[in-house]
Amino acid sequence: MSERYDSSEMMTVTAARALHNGQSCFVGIGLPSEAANLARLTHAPDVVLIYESGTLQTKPEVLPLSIGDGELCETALTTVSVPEMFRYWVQGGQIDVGFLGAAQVDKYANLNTTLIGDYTQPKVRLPGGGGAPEMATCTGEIFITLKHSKRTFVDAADFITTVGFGRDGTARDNVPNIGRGPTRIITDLCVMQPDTQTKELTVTSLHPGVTRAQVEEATGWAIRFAADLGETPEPDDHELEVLRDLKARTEKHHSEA
Amino acid sequence: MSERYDSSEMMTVTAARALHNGQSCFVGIGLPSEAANLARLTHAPDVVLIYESGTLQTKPEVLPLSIGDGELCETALTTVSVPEMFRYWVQGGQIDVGFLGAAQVDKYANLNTTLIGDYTQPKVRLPGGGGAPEMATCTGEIFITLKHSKRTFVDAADFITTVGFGRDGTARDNVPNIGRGPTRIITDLCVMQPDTQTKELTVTSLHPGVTRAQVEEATGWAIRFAADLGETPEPDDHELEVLRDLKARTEKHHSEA
Amino acid sequence: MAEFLSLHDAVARYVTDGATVAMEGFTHLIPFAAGHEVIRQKKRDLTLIRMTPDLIYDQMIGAGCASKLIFSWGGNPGVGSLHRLRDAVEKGWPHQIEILEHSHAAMANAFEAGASGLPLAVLRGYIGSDLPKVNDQIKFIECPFTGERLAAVPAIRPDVSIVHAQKADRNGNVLVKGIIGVQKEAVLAATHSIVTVEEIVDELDVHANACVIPGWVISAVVEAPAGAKPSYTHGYYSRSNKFYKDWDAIARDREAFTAWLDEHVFAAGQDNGDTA
Amino acid sequence: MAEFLSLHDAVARYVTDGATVAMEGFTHLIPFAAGHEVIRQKKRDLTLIRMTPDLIYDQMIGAGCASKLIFSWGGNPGVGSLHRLRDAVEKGWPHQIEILEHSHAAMANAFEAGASGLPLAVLRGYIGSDLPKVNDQIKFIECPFTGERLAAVPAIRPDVSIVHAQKADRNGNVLVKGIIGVQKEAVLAATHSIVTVEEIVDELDVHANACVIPGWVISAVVEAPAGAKPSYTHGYYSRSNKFYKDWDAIARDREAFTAWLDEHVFAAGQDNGDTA
Repeated sequence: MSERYDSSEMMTVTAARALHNGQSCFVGIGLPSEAANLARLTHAPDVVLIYESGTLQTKPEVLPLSIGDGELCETALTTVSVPEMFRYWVQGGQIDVGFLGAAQVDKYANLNTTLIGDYTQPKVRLPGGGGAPEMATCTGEIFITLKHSKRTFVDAADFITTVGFGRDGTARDNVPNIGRGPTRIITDLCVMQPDTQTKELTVTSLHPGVTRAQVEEATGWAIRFAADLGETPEPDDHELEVLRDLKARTEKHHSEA
Repeated sequence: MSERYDSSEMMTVTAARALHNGQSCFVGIGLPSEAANLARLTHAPDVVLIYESGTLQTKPEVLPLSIGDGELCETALTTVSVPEMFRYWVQGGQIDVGFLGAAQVDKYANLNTTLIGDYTQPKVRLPGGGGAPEMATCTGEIFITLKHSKRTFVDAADFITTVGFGRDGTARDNVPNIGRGPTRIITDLCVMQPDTQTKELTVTSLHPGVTRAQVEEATGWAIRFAADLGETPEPDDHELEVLRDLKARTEKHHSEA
Repeated sequence: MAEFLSLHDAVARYVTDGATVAMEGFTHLIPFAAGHEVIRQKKRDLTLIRMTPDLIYDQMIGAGCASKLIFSWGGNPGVGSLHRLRDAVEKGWPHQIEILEHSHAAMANAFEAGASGLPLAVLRGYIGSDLPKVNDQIKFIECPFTGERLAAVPAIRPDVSIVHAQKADRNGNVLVKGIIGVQKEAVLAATHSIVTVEEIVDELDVHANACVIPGWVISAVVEAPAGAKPSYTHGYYSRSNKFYKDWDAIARDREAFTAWLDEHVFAAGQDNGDTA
Repeated sequence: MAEFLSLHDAVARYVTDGATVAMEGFTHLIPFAAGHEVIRQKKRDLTLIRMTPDLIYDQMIGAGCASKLIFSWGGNPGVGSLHRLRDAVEKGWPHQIEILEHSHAAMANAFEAGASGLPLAVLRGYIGSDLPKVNDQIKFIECPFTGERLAAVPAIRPDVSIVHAQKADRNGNVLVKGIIGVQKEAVLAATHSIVTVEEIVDELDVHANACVIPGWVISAVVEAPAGAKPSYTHGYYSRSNKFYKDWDAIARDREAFTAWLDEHVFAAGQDNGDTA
């Protein structure tokens, strides 16, 4: 790892670069929001950011703490009702990319944000589905970003809140009107993509300085690596500067009230 | 008939009096609109007028020529989309009274605004259903106002665009979530109401100076008269003055552009 | 992302012969300029969708553009019949057209379902009406929770929707204001969309919950001042009630109609932004 | 027609023990003042409906008001868990509560269906999710036109909905502005409704297509300044992010929570418009 940046920054910049200028992106709170706004403030000024609170094409100065911060509405092109958001915009197929986080991701990119353990006797109760279950099926594709650890990357999710490719990789086969699902998972160690045949998550590039062993150690199944495994390009100075400014502004803003 | 007013005025004033202050009323264009606005300008200042163009609680200075005149929007509390109008306001059960006209009304208060003759080879093609079919079933009750003639009051409608009580009077029996349907038909000769048992339209009051024979002559079936047949109260001077002012304002306004 | 095109080019590109076309605007904001351009370009075999065909479709049907009409109220508001529509339906002039007839509630729901990406709309509708007997697109389903019988109609998904609005900004974001009808739904439900506007401005200058259609869901934005006349644009000009009344006599007669069309549509040519 | 009541009287009249209650507001305009009044009046056995239970339901659940929760995302936004909700679900304190869990899309559609007077909402939802396995209210239907399998959920029809808004006029017409969430739908879907507002004004002074809820569909309007704090009211005051963060420590501990409740809800009493 370089001294210019840390692994969180590497993750966020890589996630940001996944978004193209002009795409419409449904943004989850937290890491996805950080990455999507970084994209907007760097290479993708015309990326359209949409939050499930109904704020369309928003350009927040600071990152929102919640999905419904006033900032999102004040800087949006327009704000619609939540039923309209889910009916016209998500289900209506107007969104290119859904950008999500998760508590657990499994081998077939299924997401769990419901609970750890058994449903009736949970070990840990998590917040639940929110906007994710339909975002994962109604948008063109899904990007997922979260930190890499054995606790988060598990062989099989305790509960499939939001489908990736199902228990056996075939959940999207022959389903009409469904998006491509998770096409890219960006962690602090690497980038993973579903195998084109089996849909099993496979490492396609390692971040600079990260070893295969580190990824294997942090993954709850026997993770595979692509034949043409690459190295993820490093953040440039401009990206790092914009990201740090954004985070500093955000921290200052949210500590004020 | 008095010299103070003509039969059209008698009809409109009687129709207006059917509305109570504070009721919400979905207003059809033409005679219903005239009656509903007269009610608002006389005994029912807080009647809530709703037009299918999405204008809620509107207070037009002049009668609209079309269902979507700018006047309706400019004087409304708020204007919603047409899907919202039919979903939240009509189907949502927020409307007490639907006030309709028709080309044909039959013995069981079914309305035809589709065509005269056969569907595939119509003698006369009429405009069609518009908002009426669902207004007649989703609102609390329906008032109908139109001129009395053998051409309009027929034994059985050529086409049931909008159900009253069906071909045999039983169309609303055991149907869940349905309004009471037509409770009052106001013509230039009389007021009719459905028989409580058979639902056949029955004259409950004759306008001053109108004879049973006149009504029988103008009705396309053997019309019955209620046992306690009354005389419709006459318009008072204030109602007539307000109505004439409204019509004069309206005529002046619509001849201008 | 919306492209700024001339009316000629937008219609030429997106309204193809045989297409399913929805031109919406509920009395307000009826896209007459675009309708006349469709007539001038002699588009044929269109399936025309509109809750209230109004004069715009009366003109297009009379000009021979349509092979089918899907509608829910086909009159000249406050005046009477649409004579060109009736002549086509009743006498096959200039040729026979097929009609598919709904209630307003069903069509509004079908546009809403189209915008919502659903294949069907479910409504409490058509109870006791004869319309389901003459429209095989009306079906009934049973609610799995209550057993209630509800109507179902197919979602409307036009090949192209055309609407008129007050203004667009330089990114093609559009403000619709006043009686907003089903315009937003028509645009969102369609594969392609053309929005004609009174003017293009630097800033829309709107409040938080205005009816704004983002540029990135619109195919083409066209500057077409007075593009809704003889209908009206709230904040710009009023409806010409006189024209609506005068239309009755013009449309009643095939020759008078043809003469009107020649003079006011064909000879008039495009009066806005032709780059062709 | 809306009646102007004190918060005490509105809650006393419409929130009855055992009722199904929806208190909506999507991050914005959360009706905290009303929630505290429900706690003070020791309402019990409520079925609480809310897309995001947030701190308001964490407090009400911790105070023992609820027997059931219907929700779609149960966290403290940007902070972490709702500890009172978790304590009730995982350890039965102060008593066990039942949960019924949806996605946001399904709940938003269910509110929309409730407002639309329908018994069900149909959506393209829950594909591949385990949620239908643990929520027996999620069913599937087949589209009669395309054969597509679509999800169906029952419409939400609360006994009473409570929302907060910017202002009401003297006829009880209410303006909701900014992030409008499902407030309008919640009010229209409910048998009774209470709207708390920052202020009552002579004129709403709104543009044509603002989100206005007419007074005649509202049961009670209550003047409750700052009634959404620590959430926020667009145009009036900001969200107290600090309180949301501080809540984590308070709610984590039963005693700290009880002490907070005593001091800030019970001892504080009503701070607005009590006429009792």
